Amino acid sequence: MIKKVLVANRGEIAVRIMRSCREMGIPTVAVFSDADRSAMHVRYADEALHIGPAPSVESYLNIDRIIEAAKKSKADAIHPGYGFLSENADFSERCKKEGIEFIGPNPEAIRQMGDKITARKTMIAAGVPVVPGTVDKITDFAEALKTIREIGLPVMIKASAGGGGKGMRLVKKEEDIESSLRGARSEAKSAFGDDAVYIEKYIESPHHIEFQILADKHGNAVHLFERECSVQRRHQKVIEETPSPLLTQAVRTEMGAYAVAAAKACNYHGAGTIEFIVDDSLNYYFLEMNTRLQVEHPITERVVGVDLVKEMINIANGFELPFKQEELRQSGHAVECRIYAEDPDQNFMPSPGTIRHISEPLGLGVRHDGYVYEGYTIPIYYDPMISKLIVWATTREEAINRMSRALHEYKITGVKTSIPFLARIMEAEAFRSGKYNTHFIEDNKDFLFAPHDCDGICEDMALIAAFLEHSSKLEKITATENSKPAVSRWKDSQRVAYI
Amino acid sequence: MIKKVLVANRGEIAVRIMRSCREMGIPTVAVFSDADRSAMHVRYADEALHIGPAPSVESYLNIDRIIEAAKKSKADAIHPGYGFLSENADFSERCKKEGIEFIGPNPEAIRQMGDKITARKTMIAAGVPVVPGTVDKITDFAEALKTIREIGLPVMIKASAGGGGKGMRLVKKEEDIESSLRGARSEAKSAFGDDAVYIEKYIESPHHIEFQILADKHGNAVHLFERECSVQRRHQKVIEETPSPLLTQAVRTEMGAYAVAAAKACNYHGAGTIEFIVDDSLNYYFLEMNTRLQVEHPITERVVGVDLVKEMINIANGFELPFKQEELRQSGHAVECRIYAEDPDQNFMPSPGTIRHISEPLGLGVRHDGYVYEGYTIPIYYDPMISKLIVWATTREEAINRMSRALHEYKITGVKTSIPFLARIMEAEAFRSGKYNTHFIEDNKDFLFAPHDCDGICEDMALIAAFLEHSSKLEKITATENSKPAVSRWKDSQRVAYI
Amino acid sequence: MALEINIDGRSAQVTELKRDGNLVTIQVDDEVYELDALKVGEGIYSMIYKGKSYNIEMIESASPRHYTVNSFHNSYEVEVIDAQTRYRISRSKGDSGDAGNTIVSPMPGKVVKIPVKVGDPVAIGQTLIIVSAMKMESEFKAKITGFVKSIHVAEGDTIDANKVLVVVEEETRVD
Amino acid sequence: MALEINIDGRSAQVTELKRDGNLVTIQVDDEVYELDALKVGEGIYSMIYKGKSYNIEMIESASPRHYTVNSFHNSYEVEVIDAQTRYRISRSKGDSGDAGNTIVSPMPGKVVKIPVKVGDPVAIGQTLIIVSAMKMESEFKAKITGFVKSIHVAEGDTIDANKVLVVVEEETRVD
Repeated sequence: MIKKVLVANRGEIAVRIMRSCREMGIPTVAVFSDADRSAMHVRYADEALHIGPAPSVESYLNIDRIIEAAKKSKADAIHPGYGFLSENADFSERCKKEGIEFIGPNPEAIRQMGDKITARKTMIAAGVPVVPGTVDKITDFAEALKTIREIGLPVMIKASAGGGGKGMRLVKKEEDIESSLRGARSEAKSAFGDDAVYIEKYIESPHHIEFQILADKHGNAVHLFERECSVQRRHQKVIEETPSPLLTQAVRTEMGAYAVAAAKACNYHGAGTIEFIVDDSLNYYFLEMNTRLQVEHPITERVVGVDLVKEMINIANGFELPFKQEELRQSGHAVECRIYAEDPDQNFMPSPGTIRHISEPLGLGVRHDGYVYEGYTIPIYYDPMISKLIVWATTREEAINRMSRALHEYKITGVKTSIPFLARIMEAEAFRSGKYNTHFIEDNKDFLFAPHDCDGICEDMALIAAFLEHSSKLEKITATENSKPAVSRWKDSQRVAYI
Repeated sequence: MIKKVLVANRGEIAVRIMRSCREMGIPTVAVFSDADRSAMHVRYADEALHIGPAPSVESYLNIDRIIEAAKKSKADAIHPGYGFLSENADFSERCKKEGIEFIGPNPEAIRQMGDKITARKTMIAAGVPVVPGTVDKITDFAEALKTIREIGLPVMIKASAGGGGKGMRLVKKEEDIESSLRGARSEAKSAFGDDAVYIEKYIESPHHIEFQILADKHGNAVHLFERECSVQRRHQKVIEETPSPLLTQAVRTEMGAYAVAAAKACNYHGAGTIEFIVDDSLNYYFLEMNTRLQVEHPITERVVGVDLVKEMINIANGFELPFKQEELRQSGHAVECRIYAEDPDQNFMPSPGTIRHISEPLGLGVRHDGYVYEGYTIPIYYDPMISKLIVWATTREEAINRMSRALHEYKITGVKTSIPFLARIMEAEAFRSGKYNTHFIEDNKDFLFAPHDCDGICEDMALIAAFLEHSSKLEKITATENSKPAVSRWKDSQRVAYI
Repeated sequence: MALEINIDGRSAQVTELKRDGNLVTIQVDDEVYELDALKVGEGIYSMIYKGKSYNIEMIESASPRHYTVNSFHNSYEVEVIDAQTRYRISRSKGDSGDAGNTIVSPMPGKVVKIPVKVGDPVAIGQTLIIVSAMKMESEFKAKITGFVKSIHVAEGDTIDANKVLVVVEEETRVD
Repeated sequence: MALEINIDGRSAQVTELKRDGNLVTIQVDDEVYELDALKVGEGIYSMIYKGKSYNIEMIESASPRHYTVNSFHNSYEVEVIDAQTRYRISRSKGDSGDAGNTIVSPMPGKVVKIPVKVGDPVAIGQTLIIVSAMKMESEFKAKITGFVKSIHVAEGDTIDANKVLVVVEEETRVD
């Protein structure tokens, strides 16, 4: 039985894991870098050990230092969270060798699913649909033609040796196949000296939908339904929801069964996520497996009523899963917004800094997973995510309205955040109707980045607040100046005159 | 259809009501006294109107000022929250007369249930069990004997004219009936000149269990199951939970049916609560009806999955209830702790003051309904409740562990709070086992008020923190002194020498 | 620096032996603590001692020498005993003086009972006045040992908030 | 008091006409506002104007004359134009000067592109340098109008956090 857990992570996920440990009565050990002495996970844990300088490679990614900390604190298990060492097979292996329980899958499963080609082959062998395409390069024209016809249009032809868009062709129409193939090959030849190409199905309006799975060490595996993660910027998820507004019950059941098959195919245990790419016609293809806890796991917890971290710990302890597939249900609707310290108006540039004031969103149906506090300085070395705001309601519409409400009352000063941008998404017709794919932010940028209309009154209120803040600052300075010795006054006047 | 809601309240309940209004897209109007300009409900509302001086009678209890504010802001409905005017039949009547929708029951229902004797008679007529006893005074010895035997032991004999314990006898044994009755009557005679007595069933280990009901304007009524409210101090609830660890499913169903009957008996509409007193043998008796939203309503919301404020607004709008009794289920377990600004070690003396720092409890299964923020000064004029902490989990044990965890991470400086006391209750065996009644705090005071044992280290850490805080304060003062003109230094030294 | 500090009746000598940023060595009576003590917010300290993480919350009382300190689930009343300190702090706060010896009504109410009279010696924790407010009776106790200097209300009086009720004069101490 | 304030390109004259605690009368260009404006926390203002409640959050920028102001769901870049102010504030902050004209790397990264050279005139909002960090490229833009005074890194350089990258010299203004 696990008696003490070292959490090899920081930020909100470290605190979130410690919360479940505390509820289970398991003491926790925090590790921290030079930049994190004042971080919440250090304050939250029962024990805390310094492991190195601020850069991750010298601290949170340093396997030796973390193993050392586990031994020093007599922690008999390590939870890696997400990011950092969570999908590092060597770390999982090292833990095993040191007799420390790694709360996650075994190293073989991490390796098998970590390598894209191996993962793809494993899934094909397990009968899980993958994005149709050639795995090996094609040099023969006739073979290429045959492959394209097998896959079906649209396809993307890519130079095997290529990169940078050279030798790449998107083919949408039957009549363009031959000319595109010729063009791609000759372009590839002249650019890379190699006319070999490979061909992949082109998914036009891709949805990113993933399935949560849990598997124990006794061969039992279940899925906990899907998460719709199509609201993305720069391939980074911004908003997730469950159930997906796209899936039908029939497709959900099919995909869930494949997700379980995928987990079983790699002899998986722990919590994991099978990511699918789904087109508008509900064709779905395995994309990759994340062999760890996902950032967006709370929406699944809320709708299914399961604490995933507790289940991970129970699995690591060798317990059998406490439920069967048929006992799990989705109840209501959950939405998560990721709150970043960033400036949406400046291309989402990270905005680290010191938190001066927070008003947390509270009340019915709101879960907030954060780690910052007033006076805390967000370090520049790590992820700019401040917190995750999760809401639940009986219907999707109510959940969106509740998220709008929660975002409205969530106020942070000191750093810029994505809160106003997220609030805007909640008002976007494409999001509200559930008709969106991964192009959502790009397709709706005119609406999302337009200022709110409030008849100029908001602007004038902003001016008045700035006036009051600035004039009170001036008064303070004047007061300080007046208390200074008179001798420097004359010099001041001189300088004012010449500025 | 209600277009704008004035919330005739303050504090957490005003904000909680505004949250649901915001989710429904209904603008809200706050009213505030002199003491509440900086209060959260003023900041949260779309509109805010000043209604008078700090004392409640001149502001939140002033019907004229509130009606005037509703007219000025063109609010077409008023939600009274709890406390203040929420159970004031005149206010409900006045709203009706002014053409403003009162989001609560009609004045007749408030009056009928507000008067204890009328309420008791209504319940008896409706077949709802009430605490057995005589309503009219008994002067005849034989009649008294007969009544006692009808009610059954134990009973309490009370002097009809009495008070202060004079002429009062608790009778537990058959053989004591006659002597007790004689003793009570003669004591009453000598003390008040009147030997009339009345007799009530004595409930030895009372549990306070209440049922939430919702009734629409079309005669439909349902109950949303019970809340166990037996953890009380000075007859004020401290912790509530649902489901009650005491009730069986059969008794729950019976009591629920009586609660619905009680609501129908007074032609009720809106949200209301039927309070029962329950003994260890699961005998239950109607105690009173609260014709308003209850402080502890969130635990019902969480376990049943209903937003009670939204339902109240829908009922006020004339909608039919959206669910039937058989569609409602209790899912999992919820616990609420009331967080007060008070000092449990000094007999729960209120501790108003300025909030300097808050760490809100966050994460899975936690709902927090509060209204204070950093820099906010809790006024001395109103209730000392800061917030309500509500947790949900799949089982009662997990819910208690989660509450412990949430209380552990809830930190407020600036005012004293009941947080450490509540944390202690979560560790008490009687609470954890679910075997408690309204005597719980008194019965467990040795455990609840004992200091935690941590081998003296907590005390030394407290000393070190006090040392650091105080010495840094001294350094600041010294720095300020050193910057002062030298002329006053000599005088300082003189005064120091003579202290 | 060294301070004498009272905690729930125990008097302890606290001495700083070494400080390097948030790494401090502090002696409490006979015990020497080498620890990492960081102020992370208003009245919030994070301490790491022998690898264990402690969170301490301080609530400054009316008097600048008195604190309520929450350490783990325990709450301590702490008083710094230091004439120099007392003098300096009270001077820097102007004429308001040390409020620890003044009982002020935190809210409007009614005086139920005053079990002391002017001139009475009182000990820390002794009840000075009982006030009924918000449907409850509150006992106000002496925060210092000394003598009742003045009583400003009578039993049965209805009082406003922030009214001075009883003033205790501290025993004079010469260092 | 009166201040000239720029907000997202618009230049407004803001004048305080009357103040009684949190009840203020302020003129913004031709519009006169009688409102109840209360500072409720660090950078948080609660305004009540014609019965409506507005919440404003201010984020002070690196420069003491620049603020980011969130009003409703809009976010405004606000700059106070006032030579006297600028002088006083920069003096009261010692030698650190007005940081608005200095581009500092907020995190470690790699310089992708520098589309300006020393001496170039630049306008507010013009891109000065592009840095790649945390798997993303960030464009740093001029916060003031002026000239590129100095460039401290080259394209392709790996940079530490808090490194000065580009300095812009403000156009001199004589009042």
